[in-house]
Amino acid sequence: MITILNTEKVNLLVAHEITNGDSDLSALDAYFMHEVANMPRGRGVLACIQCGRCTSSCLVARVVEEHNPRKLMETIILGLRSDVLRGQLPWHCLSCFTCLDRCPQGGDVGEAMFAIRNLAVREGNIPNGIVVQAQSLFETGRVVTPSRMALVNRKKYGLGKEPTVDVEAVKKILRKTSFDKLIYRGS
Amino acid sequence: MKYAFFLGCLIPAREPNYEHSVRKIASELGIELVEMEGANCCAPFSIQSVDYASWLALAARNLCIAEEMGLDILTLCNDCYESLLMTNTILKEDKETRDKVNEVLADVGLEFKGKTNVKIFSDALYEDIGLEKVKNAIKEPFNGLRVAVQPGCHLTKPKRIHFEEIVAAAALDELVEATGAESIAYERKEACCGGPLRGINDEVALHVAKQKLDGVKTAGADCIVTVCPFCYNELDMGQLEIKRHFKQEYDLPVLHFAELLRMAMGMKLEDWEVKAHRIPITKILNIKETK
Amino acid sequence: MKEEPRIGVFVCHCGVNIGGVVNVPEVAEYAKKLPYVAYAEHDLYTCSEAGLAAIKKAIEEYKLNRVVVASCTPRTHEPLFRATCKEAGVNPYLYEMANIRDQCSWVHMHEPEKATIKAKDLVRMAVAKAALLEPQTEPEVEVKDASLVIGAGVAGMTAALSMANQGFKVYLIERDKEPGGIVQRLHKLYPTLADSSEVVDPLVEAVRSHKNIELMTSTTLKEVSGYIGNFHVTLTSLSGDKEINVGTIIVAIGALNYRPPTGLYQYGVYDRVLTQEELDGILKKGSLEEPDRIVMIQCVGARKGEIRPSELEAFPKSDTAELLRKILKARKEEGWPYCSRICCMNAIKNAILVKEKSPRTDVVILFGDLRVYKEYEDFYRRARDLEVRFIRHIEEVPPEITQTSDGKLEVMAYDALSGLEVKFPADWVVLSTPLRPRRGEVILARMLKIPISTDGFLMEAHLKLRPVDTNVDGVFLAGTVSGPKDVSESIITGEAAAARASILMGNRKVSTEAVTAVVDKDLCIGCGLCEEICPYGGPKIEERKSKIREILCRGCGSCAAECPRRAITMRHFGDHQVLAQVTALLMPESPKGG
Amino acid sequence: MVIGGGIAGIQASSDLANRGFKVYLVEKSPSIGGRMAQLDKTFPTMDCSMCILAPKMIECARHPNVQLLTYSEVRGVNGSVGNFKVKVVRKPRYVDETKCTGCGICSDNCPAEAPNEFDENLGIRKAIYMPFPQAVPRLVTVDKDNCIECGLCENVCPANAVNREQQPEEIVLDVGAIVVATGFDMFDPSVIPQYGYKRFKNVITAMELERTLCASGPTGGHLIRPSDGKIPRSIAFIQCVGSRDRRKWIDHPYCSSICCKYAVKDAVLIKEHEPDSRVTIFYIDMRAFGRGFQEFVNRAKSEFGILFIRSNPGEISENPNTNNLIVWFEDLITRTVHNATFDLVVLCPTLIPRKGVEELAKILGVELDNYGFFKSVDAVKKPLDTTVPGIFACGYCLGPKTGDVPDSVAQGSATAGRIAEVLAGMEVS
Repeated sequence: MITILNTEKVNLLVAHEITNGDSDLSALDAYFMHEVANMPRGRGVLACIQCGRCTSSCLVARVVEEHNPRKLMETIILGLRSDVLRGQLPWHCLSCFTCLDRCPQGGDVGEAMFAIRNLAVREGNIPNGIVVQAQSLFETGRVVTPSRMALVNRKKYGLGKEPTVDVEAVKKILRKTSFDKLIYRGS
Repeated sequence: MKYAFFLGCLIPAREPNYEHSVRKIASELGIELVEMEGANCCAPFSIQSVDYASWLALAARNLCIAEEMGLDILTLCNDCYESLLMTNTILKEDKETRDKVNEVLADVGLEFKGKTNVKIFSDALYEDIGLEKVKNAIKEPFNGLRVAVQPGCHLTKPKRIHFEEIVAAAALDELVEATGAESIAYERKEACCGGPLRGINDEVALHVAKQKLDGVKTAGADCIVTVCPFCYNELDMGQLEIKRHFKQEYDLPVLHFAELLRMAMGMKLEDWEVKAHRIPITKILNIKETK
Repeated sequence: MKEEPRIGVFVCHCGVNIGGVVNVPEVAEYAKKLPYVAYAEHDLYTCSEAGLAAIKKAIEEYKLNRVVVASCTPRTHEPLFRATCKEAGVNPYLYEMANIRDQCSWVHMHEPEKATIKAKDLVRMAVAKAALLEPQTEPEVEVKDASLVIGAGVAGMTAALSMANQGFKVYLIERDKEPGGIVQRLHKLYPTLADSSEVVDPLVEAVRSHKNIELMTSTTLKEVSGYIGNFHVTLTSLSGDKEINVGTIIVAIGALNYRPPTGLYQYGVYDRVLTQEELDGILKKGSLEEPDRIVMIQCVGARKGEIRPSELEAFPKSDTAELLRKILKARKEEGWPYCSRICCMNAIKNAILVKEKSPRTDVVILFGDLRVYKEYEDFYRRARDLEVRFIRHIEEVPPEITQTSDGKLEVMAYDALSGLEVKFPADWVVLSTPLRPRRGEVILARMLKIPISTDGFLMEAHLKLRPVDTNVDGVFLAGTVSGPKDVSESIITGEAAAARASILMGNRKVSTEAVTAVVDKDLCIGCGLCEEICPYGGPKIEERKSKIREILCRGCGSCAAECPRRAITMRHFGDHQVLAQVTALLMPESPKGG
Repeated sequence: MVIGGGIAGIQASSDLANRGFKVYLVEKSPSIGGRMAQLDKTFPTMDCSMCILAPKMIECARHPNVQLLTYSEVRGVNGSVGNFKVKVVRKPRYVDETKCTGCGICSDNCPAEAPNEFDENLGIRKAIYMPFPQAVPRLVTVDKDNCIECGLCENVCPANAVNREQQPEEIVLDVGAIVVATGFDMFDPSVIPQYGYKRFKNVITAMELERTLCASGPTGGHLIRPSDGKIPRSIAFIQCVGSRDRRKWIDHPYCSSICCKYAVKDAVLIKEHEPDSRVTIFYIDMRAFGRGFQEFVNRAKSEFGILFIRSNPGEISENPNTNNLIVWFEDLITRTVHNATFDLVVLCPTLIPRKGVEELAKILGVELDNYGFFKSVDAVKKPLDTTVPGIFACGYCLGPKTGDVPDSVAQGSATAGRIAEVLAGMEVS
């Protein structure tokens, strides 16, 4: 619980917090907003009126201080491209769509997160957990593969035959969309 | 009713008990589940995060398989549901994207035509089978059981946002109440379980799950019921981890909705199914026994 | 033969507004014992229809010839109670009011007993005065069915047309060579993005061709005398003076764009620092190429500084031109204190125009609060969809503008939300400046006796309920002369002012103030002090005696106070009447209160 | 004919009547006065709203050219400008208007109670009632939905005015022009579940607060909170509840343009009532445009110490033991998520088109705009003309074009002017 500061103090806080922080200002990219907005699912960034309702609602923001969807949108508008794409910022989101549900502008913040992630992945910024799932998908057609034990049990419990997957078709599709290039870059 | 049955990845790998209950209910209610030969992963949000075009193409492939079968898709998982539903909608509405995706699909000899619909288990029961028929099938109602329903984000929100409907959560509530149990109100009912961050940031995932469990516990629920295998996993197994991590114990049994319905329809869980739950559900079974 | 006063006292509870603090029944009981009081009662709401009916009934039943209401303020309620007296056959000036709400229950909220005592005091005073009241008549004057509209901008032209269409003669004067006002110079109008000419041209054409409108351009006001219904106006132009008589006057001289002083945001230093108005001109000419970036800064010279009371208090006494110069100079340095209401939309409009013409231009709007009220929210969204960048900066730290070696500008500002210092190289910097009062306004205000509000614009009669009326009967305000407004809002006030003026002209007659000054010719020495002091031009020395022109007299009492011979008294506020009140206050036991 | 007896309608009626036109002022509810009658004080001058409105109501009603048709509704319109035939239904009051004196003895004796709409349902009224003490006309009305038909009112009425057999009466009026001034409704914040309105007792709307602060309101002007009747020590205002909202199931994308102003006013009022209380306003953009308002906001900050926090809170939860409210918000200045506890939370809901406005538009044959308000034929040039010649609109029924009371008054006068202009033109031709 916080105690509310009086106005003077809050204003002072602003005055003192004028810093350059760790951000690399020479890298300010005016066209970053344009870049994100023109990605699929990225239009939401233009809707933002910086009201802060998304962050106020975000469960992760209450736990992880640096996760702040509103600020992420702001950073994009400002053009801090490398801050957004190189760091952890896009990867805390749960995709729970609470922000999307609550954003008064119907601004797809949660949706825009996918656009930002897609861009980050192109920059080689991709968490291991996702690489594992993606590689599994490419190789087996599934993000989670059943263990041998599970398949044995399946028979035991009378669940019918094991589900099939056409791995070749999956690979064909993913090669065509260059998915493999994105996920095997690091290794 | 007849559906193209989309199992997804997680259920066959980890939660055969869920599938088992669904199959039992389906045969009891006269629902025919047809396997989707060769179907791949739905391409959940983790894949969506990597690349948009790959997501749409993979999901569309599954839709095409159902189209060729001439059936609507029945999914059991919120993530599969969200991915397939969104893809189906985008491709039906947006010709430009559809053409691009079809270009990719042409390589595997498929074309998206927009002739199938995507349903999740609870919606199928509510919309296609009907609440009345479900109610009539109840033989051993769970009278007095206080249930915290966890609808799961990907069941309710995309639907609400993109289709102006807020029925999905309500439908699940009504179905739960049809079993005689009471669907109670609790804080952050609409909130996320934390599951999506599994493998990316486990600690945050646990924090989120904890917020959810706090709400459920405060409201005094007997158990949690969900349709989503991810929510199930996070809330069930998550309790053990929270116990380790935060030294906090909730002891809240988590049930698949299909299990709850199946028991209410008078079909007992088998031993291996009871044991599949990390938080023992014997409490719930006892309530049932004593009735 | 003067009849014996029979006073009725009506004490109001005003729900709990008064009754919650003051012991109203006790006050009413007390009133019954006062001299000449024939009847007293208390009501929940004396101003309600039932309360008024009760007054009428009591007047009839108890043959009352004086009425005292102890309730709220005469400012809002006196006309109502006077009308009630009149309907019951009592002269409306045989009515007196005691304000036991503002002066008792509101200010002494926590001291109910003392508030009750004070209420009794006030009622006693009112009764004492009421006993000495005399009937008065309100002189009726004829209203000429012609109107003068000053300023042929959008608001003025709208007002002129409305009245002319109703059959009234309208003199429409404009100091510029052409009608059209400030709007004419604009490029496009928000939110329709229609050409300003689409609005202005049809109006200009209509006022030029209307048989009831006499349009006089390059014409200014030289002198105004007279009063509601009969203003005598001298107009002046290059071709000489012209005198006209009108019944009403509508002031629609508009406002001007604030021009920053040289050096503020490097305005006037670098020629690529512009105001929105100047950008408008460039857009109109179509001479804006495809710049890389335009940075707009909001609230330049708005929501800044404050107008010191001394600036305004000095106004009536000092030399107008000199004072005005001072105010405008101070404001030019400090900026104006109010929000100018239209600049946000104006900036967005120009941003959209730039983006539609040159999508690759990066348009940045630095703002503190974005006041896109009403449905203009859609307009804001449209700009965002065009990828205009809205960046909230810390207003307290004004952006700094420098010129780089390659001749480009650079804007350095602090982002309010991240606290980051951000730099924008820019081809153009555009300053959004507020509308400010015109210089001519002060002269007009003096000529017409309209007060100036603390924001520098002309003041309406009541901020809430009489937005286009002024304190001077027969004079109305339209458009931005009473504060910043956009085009549609100006049109509405133009229509409204015309409607209010038409009521007077349509009715042909209007009754005026009965409370006027009276000169005792025997005492008057014709010193002329009254003529000098009167703000309304009422007294005039004729044949070495002061003569009050009643129709001009507003009953303010300045002359009566100043008269060295005490030759002037006020009707309804005679010395004996006021003294009776004072006596009643100081000597509660005095039997007849004077 | 003027439809709607709020401040805009009253102004239009008075001006038209003074201009010499016969005016029928049709009001749906039992009394004229509209929304302004419900307010406590008006911003930024802090004039008592009813005190300045009441004389205008009475002046309008007493005007010989004005015929009040309260508790009446327009059911049909034929004809065109200069020559409309309007069918008006006078709903039965079950009280003889010519006999009732408004003494209130019937209400005192009536055993049936109902929520008081005028007090935003905070208090109760009787089934035979006068909506508020200064009501014009001063007549009681029987609310048949809540009446228990005991007949007591009939017995006690000294004027013999109660007539329980009264039937709806249909009249047809010939008018030259029509003014629509039907005003607005308040958005129901329970549509936004995370703010907990109607779930948590101490979450109220601004209109409810307005009635609470009003000396003649249900609490006698004492600021108390609903859960326990205690004086709240910390109060939060939340702006933009339902406004600037493009979500499909809410869809009020416009800014109501008055909420910032009234919230600041209410905050100052609370400080005047309870100087020790902490008042916080959560806002997105402080839209203090309009005359004297920026100055007023500055005073609210410096003189009254009201805290302005730039943030739109995400959710409110309740402490079940104390009924205190926990507001989750991101302080956009410190850029961190906080929760703060308040005794009372006041939601400032957007203003939306009146219920039934579509039906009225259909009757009149006029178009509505995207938001469901009456549409101007030209937003810039002819803001008060609807899409049908001879039918005008003023006040908030035109949507957020109206900023506040003075805008409504100016629009009321302006429509009167437009009508005089249009009808005069017709005489000439």
